Amino acid sequence: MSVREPQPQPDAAAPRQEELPFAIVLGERITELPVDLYIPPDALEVVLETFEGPLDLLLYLIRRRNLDILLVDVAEITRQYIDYIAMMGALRFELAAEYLVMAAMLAEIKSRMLLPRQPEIEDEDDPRAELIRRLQEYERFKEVAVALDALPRLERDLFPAQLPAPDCSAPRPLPRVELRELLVALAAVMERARLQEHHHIRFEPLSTRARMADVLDRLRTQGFVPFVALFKVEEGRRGVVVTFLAIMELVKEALIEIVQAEPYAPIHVTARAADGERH
Amino acid sequence: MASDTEPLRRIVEGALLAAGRPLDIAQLQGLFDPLEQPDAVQLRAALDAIAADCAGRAWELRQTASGYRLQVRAELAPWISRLWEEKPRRYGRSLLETLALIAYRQPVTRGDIESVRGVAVSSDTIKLLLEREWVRVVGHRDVPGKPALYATTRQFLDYFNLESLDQLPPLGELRDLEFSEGLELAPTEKPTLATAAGPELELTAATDLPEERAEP
Amino acid sequence: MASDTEPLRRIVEGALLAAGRPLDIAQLQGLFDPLEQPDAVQLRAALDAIAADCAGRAWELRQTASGYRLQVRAELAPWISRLWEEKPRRYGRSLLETLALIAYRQPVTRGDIESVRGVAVSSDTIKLLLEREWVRVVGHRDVPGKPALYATTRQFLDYFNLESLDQLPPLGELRDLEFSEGLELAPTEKPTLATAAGPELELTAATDLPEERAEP
Repeated sequence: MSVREPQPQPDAAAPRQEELPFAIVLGERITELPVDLYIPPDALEVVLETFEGPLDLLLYLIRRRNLDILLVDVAEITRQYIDYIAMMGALRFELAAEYLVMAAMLAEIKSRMLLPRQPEIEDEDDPRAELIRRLQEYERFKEVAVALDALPRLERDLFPAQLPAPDCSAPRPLPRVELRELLVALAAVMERARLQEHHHIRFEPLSTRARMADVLDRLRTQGFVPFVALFKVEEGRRGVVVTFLAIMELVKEALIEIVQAEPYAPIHVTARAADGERH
Repeated sequence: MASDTEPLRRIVEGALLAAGRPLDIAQLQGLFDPLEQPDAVQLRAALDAIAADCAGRAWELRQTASGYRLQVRAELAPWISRLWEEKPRRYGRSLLETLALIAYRQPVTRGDIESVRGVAVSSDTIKLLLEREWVRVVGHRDVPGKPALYATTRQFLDYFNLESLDQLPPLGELRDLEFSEGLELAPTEKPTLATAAGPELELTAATDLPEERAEP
Repeated sequence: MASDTEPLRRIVEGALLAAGRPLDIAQLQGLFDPLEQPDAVQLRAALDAIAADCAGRAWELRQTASGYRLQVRAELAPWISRLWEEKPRRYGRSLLETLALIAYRQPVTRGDIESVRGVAVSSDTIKLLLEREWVRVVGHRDVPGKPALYATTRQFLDYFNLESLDQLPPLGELRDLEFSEGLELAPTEKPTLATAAGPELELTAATDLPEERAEP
């Protein structure tokens, strides 16, 4: 005869017995409720926690008689279950609602089974069918959960090799930027600026802006440059115009100064902030 | 030939040892310069060589859901686990049953789990499963309250040393209540269950777990 | 003889693989039940066997001040290091806007940029742009504080595969571009894309960016 005990046994080595222990008090399994003895509800809580719910408790009641679920004597199981629940109630132990719902379901099955079945209704459901289906369903998962727990797993059974790696400070790759991202960003900022009414921003052709930067850069390194030296003949007429516009724009933005020592003397160009920068 | 694959094999071995987590073929390819990347066939050959070499050693090469992992064999756990003072965490039945329901029935809602288990699933249980990244929310069922649908993750499979859900232990079969006509009969007069032999026996063998003890 | 030391050797090897840190003789002894502990001589013999076996493998046994440890060989560093290679981050919006304004409005000061963007430009942003050599200082404005004037560089043009700044699209086209991106700004004024010309269309197609990430 085999008895399936509820899984998390507080003490696997404890002697087995046929009767459902009501409680474990100081290591002793109490199988009969002593009439004159007060059992603290805490102890019963231990019992209740042994079960994962009413289905688990029912399975226990069935399995300890080594009965097949399909052959359950519902009347008997119901009696035991209700006794159990009643005991809990008598001890004013607060049961989870699920246990009471199950008690009601069992009582209903029991009463339906007492009714004579009408022969003409062939397909009438066995009143036990739903309960047995649920019990079986729960039991499969209860068993497979145990099997899952038995699988080798990390932390308990398996330890991944984890060796120190050679010193490798990988250079962090620089973020990539696509030109289109840049353009989208600019479009967004321009739109924001446009919405702020008072901002009117002029945008000269890019060739002019670029040339402005080049001229400034040259003044930064050379300080004082003859006006004519800023023009490159080989750039042709268009290049000359761009440079001229750039210089005019720089003057307008007060970034450079055009100086002439005396009339007809050579014209020079210098950065306005050049002094500040140089010392 | 052997000298050809040897450098590749060493690199793969070194990476698996250093990673401490599963690496898949693409990640192994990523160890190389784009122009020197071995193809999947070459990498599998290197992995085969590594696996063959593990025979009888303290470690093994295991393929889990996220890739290949070098790990110390489970049979050495009694010694190896002493390296860490903390005992590995034990998981209670409620968590394991919930996890099993999610694994076998995914995607499921908390309500689905509760209806099988017959009890409420605590929020802590779900939280722990989510925190361990064993399960994740894959959607919401289109019913009032829009309950979350849970499914297991690759990390779950990795943790339990599995490559795919197929490798989970088999779930027992449901039997029909067909012979209910014999309702009135005493259980002793029933045909023995041995008639239902084949699958039933197999099932028993598969679920014959260490925790279950038969009474003499 | 060999069969005698084999189990010990496997346990030690397994422990060293799983520990990833040096283990000394006492710690290795601690893996065993007190009654079964190998002595130091036996352990050293096992360690010698492990060391001898490393020849030609991806790992080696090292004795350090705090004990013995297995480690991946240094010569594999070029490949192994890629395991931890960080994904290139993305630049945030603030950097991209700043760079774009420098490109289109050069030479500009930080103040100029701030007044268009309406928000402060962080020093880090400018520093990053200078470090990547995409912008340079071409002078200083003659106002109190003498703020630096920024312009783009040759490297900037090279990176974006431009011969000159002229090749950047004029601002007018940019506005269409922005709307085509479906950015959050004033979508009601959106001109239809049909007005955009040939090259513009190309640009639009190319601007199917992954979602923009906020700058940290």
